[in-house]
Amino acid sequence: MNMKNEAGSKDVPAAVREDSDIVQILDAEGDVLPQASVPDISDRQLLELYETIKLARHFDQRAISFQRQGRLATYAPMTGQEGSQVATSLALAEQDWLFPTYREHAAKYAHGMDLASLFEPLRGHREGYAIPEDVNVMPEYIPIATQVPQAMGMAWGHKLQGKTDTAVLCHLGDGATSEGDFHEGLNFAGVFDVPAVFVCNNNQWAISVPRERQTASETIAEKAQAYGIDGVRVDGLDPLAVYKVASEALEKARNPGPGELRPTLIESVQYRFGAHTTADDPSVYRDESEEEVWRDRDPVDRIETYLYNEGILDSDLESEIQDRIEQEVSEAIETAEQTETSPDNIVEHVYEDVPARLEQQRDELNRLREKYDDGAFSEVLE
Amino acid sequence: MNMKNEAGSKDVPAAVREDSDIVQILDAEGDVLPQASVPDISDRQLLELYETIKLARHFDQRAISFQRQGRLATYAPMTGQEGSQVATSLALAEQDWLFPTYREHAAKYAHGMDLASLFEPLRGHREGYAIPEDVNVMPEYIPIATQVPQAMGMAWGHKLQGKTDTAVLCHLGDGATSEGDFHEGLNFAGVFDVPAVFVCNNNQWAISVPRERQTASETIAEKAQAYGIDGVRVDGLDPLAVYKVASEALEKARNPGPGELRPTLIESVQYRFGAHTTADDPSVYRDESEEEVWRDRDPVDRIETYLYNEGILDSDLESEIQDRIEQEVSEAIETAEQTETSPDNIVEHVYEDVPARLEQQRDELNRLREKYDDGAFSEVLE
Amino acid sequence: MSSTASTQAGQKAQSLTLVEAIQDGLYTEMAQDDSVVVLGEDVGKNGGVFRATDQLYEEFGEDRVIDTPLAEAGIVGASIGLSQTGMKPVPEMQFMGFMYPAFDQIVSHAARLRSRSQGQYSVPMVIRAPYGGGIRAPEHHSESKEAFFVHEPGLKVVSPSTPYDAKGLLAASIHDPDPVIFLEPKLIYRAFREDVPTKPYEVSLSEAAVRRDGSDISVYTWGAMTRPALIAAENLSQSRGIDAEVIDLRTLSPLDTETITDSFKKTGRAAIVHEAPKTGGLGAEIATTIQEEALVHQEAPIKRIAGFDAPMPLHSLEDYYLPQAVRIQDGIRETVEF
Amino acid sequence: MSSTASTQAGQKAQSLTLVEAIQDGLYTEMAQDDSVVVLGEDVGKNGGVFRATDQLYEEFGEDRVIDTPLAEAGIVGASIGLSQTGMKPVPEMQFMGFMYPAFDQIVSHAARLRSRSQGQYSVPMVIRAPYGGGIRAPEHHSESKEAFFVHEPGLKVVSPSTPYDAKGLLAASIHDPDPVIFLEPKLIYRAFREDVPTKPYEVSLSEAAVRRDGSDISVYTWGAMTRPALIAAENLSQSRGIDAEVIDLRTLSPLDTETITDSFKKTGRAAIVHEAPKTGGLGAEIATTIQEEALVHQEAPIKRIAGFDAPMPLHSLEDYYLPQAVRIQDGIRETVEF
Ligand SMILES: Cc1ncc(C[n+]2csc(CCOP(=O)(O)OP(=O)(O)O)c2C)c(N)n1
Ligand SMILES: Cc1ncc(C[n+]2csc(CCOP(=O)(O)OP(=O)(O)O)c2C)c(N)n1
Ligand SMILES: [Mg+2]
Ligand SMILES: [Mg+2]
Repeated sequence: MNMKNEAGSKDVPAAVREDSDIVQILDAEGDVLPQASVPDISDRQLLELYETIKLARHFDQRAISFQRQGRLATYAPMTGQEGSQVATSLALAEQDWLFPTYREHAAKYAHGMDLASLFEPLRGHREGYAIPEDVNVMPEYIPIATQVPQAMGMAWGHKLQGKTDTAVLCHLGDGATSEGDFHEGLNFAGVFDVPAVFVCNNNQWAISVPRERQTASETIAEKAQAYGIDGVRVDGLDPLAVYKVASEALEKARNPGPGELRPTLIESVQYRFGAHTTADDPSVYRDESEEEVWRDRDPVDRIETYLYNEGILDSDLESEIQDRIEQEVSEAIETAEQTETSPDNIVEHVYEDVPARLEQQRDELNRLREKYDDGAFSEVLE
Repeated sequence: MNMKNEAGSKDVPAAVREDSDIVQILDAEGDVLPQASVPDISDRQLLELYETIKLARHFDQRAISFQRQGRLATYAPMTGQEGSQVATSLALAEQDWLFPTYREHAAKYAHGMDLASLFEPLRGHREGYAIPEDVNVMPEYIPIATQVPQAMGMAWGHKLQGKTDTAVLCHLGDGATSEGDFHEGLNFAGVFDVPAVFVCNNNQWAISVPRERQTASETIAEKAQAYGIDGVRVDGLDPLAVYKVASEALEKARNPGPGELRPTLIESVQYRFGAHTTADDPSVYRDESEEEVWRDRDPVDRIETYLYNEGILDSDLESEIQDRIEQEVSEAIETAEQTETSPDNIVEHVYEDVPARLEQQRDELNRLREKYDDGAFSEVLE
Repeated sequence: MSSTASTQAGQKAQSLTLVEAIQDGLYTEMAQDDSVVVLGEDVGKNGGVFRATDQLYEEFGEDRVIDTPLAEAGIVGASIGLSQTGMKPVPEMQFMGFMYPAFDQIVSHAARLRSRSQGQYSVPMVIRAPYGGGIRAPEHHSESKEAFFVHEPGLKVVSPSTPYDAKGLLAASIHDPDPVIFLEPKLIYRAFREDVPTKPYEVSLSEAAVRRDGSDISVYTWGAMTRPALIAAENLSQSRGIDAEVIDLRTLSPLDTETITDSFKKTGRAAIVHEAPKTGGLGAEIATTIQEEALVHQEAPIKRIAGFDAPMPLHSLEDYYLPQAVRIQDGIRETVEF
Repeated sequence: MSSTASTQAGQKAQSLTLVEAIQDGLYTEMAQDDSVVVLGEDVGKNGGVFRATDQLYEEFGEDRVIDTPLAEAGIVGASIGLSQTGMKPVPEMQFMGFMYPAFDQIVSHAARLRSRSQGQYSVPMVIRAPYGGGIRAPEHHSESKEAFFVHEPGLKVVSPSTPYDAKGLLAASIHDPDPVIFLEPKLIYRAFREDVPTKPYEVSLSEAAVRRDGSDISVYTWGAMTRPALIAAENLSQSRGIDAEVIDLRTLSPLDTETITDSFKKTGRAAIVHEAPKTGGLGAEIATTIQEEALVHQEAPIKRIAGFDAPMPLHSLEDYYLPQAVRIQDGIRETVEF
């Protein structure tokens, strides 16, 4: 049973073993596995994949440290999961849509969102969720699994309108598979055969709850059968394997071959290297040594080794990239720190037009802000 | 694909074919299939099974006709499904619990509820849901699938308290499998390995929605895999097969063998011979001829033939039984028609004690009832 | 069931029941705008359990009138997704009592996507649901919990009380850029007929309707309770010379507080009639708004004539649970004679 | 986190924060009564995301402090089932904003099984949930929708504002034979400490608490808003000689209308403070009840000082959304000076 391994025991993780039911291209070191077929990716694309994964790792470290300094609110780290996030997003066509959760920072960035906008909500401003017209990303979903039926619906809308060149990729966690919304969304996807790809980022934990307490099924991928859709497992720490699986699933979503179904549930087998969020302390509920077997398969190291092996990357280029991403992240946080929001914003965008009563409420607030001063509003909150 | 057949096309229903994945004992006529192993049931029990199924059929006919006369409100018929209902209930031990839906009249009766109480809610009185202490039946569930997590919870409570001699049997429809509550309940059942048996009465229709529009999975039984529990399909028009499958599942729930799991999802493949309810007109959405292939496998005829074949039943006994059940149903409706409820009842049993405000509301109602008269309350409703 | 508008093209108006007006309204909007789709349980081939979507499947086909699996969160969640692709979904919840599985999708998502995204995304969608009691229905089929939705910013809540309004409010709801909870009083689905224009028209979502002018007391109500309120007013006018103004709110969120308070300023007395449990019902919001805006005019306590703080009983007692003309009359008299 | 009651057996009282008092209350009840079980997401090994169930897993084991899959309807549904076997489940919803997936199980089932079965079955269960804003939390983490549950007959709704009350109200809720929605004001989870008896005790579910006596105006509030209301009252007493009576409702359903109206009869003026959106909030019910019962005493419009009719903004603006002492003071003055 794979379950035992995935559950976070110290055994070799399922993703490591030469398992026939899991797609892998790179071994733990980043060398191509015998018989693996490397997807057809240009050097330019490979470097983009690499740079974006590196950026994600750096972003994560900076965000955690900013949070510790009180410059950001609660942040959900992605270390260990960036490889899968970036690979799935780079597999998307520009017109494809992305449904992220609170953890898919890198997936959003890789599908076109700018870095500063990722920081804004963490600084208490909704501006970052006002995604530009030309970026096909939904604001992140915090209520677990609620995005699944919505992603299904969007894919369905495209199909009903004949726009089957557009696929929808929907992220969710292993914990999310227990929610009713997961079930209802995937069941609809099967019945209406919509161009959607559901990526379950099985990072073995839902906060403190291990995978085997989440469900008694052996794998998450096999849940696809209950919906009459395809299920596939992939080594989520192997960016090339994820890219391959996601590309194929997206292609099938848009142009299913004869007898093929559009929707796919991808179980991307990963591990949450860090805490659930900066408010969480994993040492309370899990053994830190469990992390080690997964750290040995770090997606950043593996893709880096692969690129060195292929002669696409050398140390000069590596440090050039490193400099560039550090600067990009620094600039983003600077930009985000300049965002300001007016209290008037509270009443805006609730409806297309501000209803009379809400206008009164804003006027009343502004009357008080004038009468007293803004400082008075944070005086005695606690 | 079985799907096509179950979906209500005119093809031979899945339950008919010599399908290795479906449990059958009797053929369409009621003769024992070659290689079928008849469960060990005494003649007395077989006659009880027969009589109860006959009673259910008769109950159904009377209820429909009472409803037409305006003596009952909307009624959900069970013709074609009584065999499975009665067989599952007779498989229960007395201490086992039953979670019925609005359609399991016969299942409730066969597990100890008296017939009159079945009519009471249909006459607008909740009394029938005040189930006596010694009858282990929950009031029927109308919101679809909501009983599933509750049945899981009850089974779990018994297990946590070491009462594993008590199993819980939970009915649900094919439509119910699409609801989030089905998923969450079964997933919990798998994770906590509880002594529960979930019986999906797949009668091919959820009001006007055919089985293949409900889900793209080939069978309902295979959904069990997503929860790491056992799934089994049975010919739901074969009372012996249902009895066998339900008994085995219940036994396994109470005393799982080594490596066995307690919970089971049984897909009891049936057909809704009649309308969804007396308010429904199936001719609007389905071809009546589809019914015929199923009518040929009528559970009443099959069990009757079997008993004749076995020499357990003869025509004298048959008409004695028929007389008895007609009288029993007549008496029940008479009793039910005598039930009266006082308007005071509205405020009772909302909480253990009637809150002050609710008492005031009752007093106000009674003041009005005295001042005007009861007739005034139904005058201008429409 | 009346024939659809298409077959009546020559006429200016048809005499329709409320549920027929809904059907006609859906038909009219779908004929005008390809992006409007209807989806839900039994809305397609079956034409809806109340026939509100009758003939639409035949007329517009299975890609626009869609029978879905039995899953309310799925239906609403999918509709939110559909609405992101330029479509205008009109999902049906078969009964209001079966909206609760979709509650999270409604309040956490449909209501908030606009503000979450600072106006970048929105959810133009109309969730239709029959609601209220009085039809001898089984348990859970008589819910009247409009107050839940009124308390969620970002939603509009509408309930028609006449066939004319039903079609016009439905049109306005479908054209509205924000999510609308459209509650249909099933007790009066077929209670009476009214002339309903065949041509498209809107009834504004921002105006309550004064159904009866009066000077002694303002009676606020909506949906199925509008009729007994009007009957009570008529009776009291004849028997006691009490002249009640009856206001049908029509749109329950946002409330037309202007019409509400204007009437009260004239009468100084009020009664509110609703089916929902009294405590925490919309009556409380109306009464509080009145005393906030017009206390100086108030001459008597505002009376709430409402359902009990108890679950709806089975049908043998529902006539006692629901506000009837007799209760309304008594409440009005008490308030006027205070 | 303080140590558990067991390790403090010698003492009569401990100085605890509100969240510690909850933990202590759960500990006390579980130690006394084997049938009490705690279940939910991260309540076991992790001790709850706010540490409200800290140490309970270690103390009572995995059969009584149960980490469940991530599924709120499953948790509440399972709890209803557990309660049928003589157990007293205390499920935790991780945040109030994540109760909505369980809404149907709560309102259609937990609230109604007693009346559906005419008293034959009941649901003794306490659903705990942290609620309210002010802690710089992400979206959906600051809900304050107590009004939803107050409008559902069959439920009790409780919200403590002090550590002492937290333990006592929790005990009373667990002993109560009916389902209780126990809302914990997370803003003040760790805001201050108070002596909390180590021994078991109850705070009645039927009595509001007068937190400050006064004669000029009655201020009604609950949960986290009790503190700014008291501060505002104190400030006004010192700066303007306005003497406000502050009433902490504690139990929101059923309401203690006696204490509410008695105070109002004395003061003739009232302000209600809550975090929830103003429209359809519990403030409306309180104001309406007052004018129903005590209109003759009313000298000014009852003022609602509440959240906006808008979703809770992200944290940079939450101080403007939530009623602060400054808003409360201003509202009280306006009402007193009316
Ligand atoms: C409906 C709902 N319930 C509970 C929560 C609180 N919560 C936030 S994240 C989380 C765990 C999610 O686990 P998983 O789906 O595996 O995603 P991961 O965080 O591991 O990426 C929980 C319980 C929530 N956000 N939404
Ligand atoms: C949550 C919910 N949604 C909708 C309904 C309305 N409804 C009543 S029965 C039914 C169909 C149920 O189909 P199925 O589960 O197959 O059971 P069957 O009636 O065939 O026995 C529907 C949609 C309901 N009762 N509850
Ligand atoms: Mg996870
Ligand atoms: Mg069915």
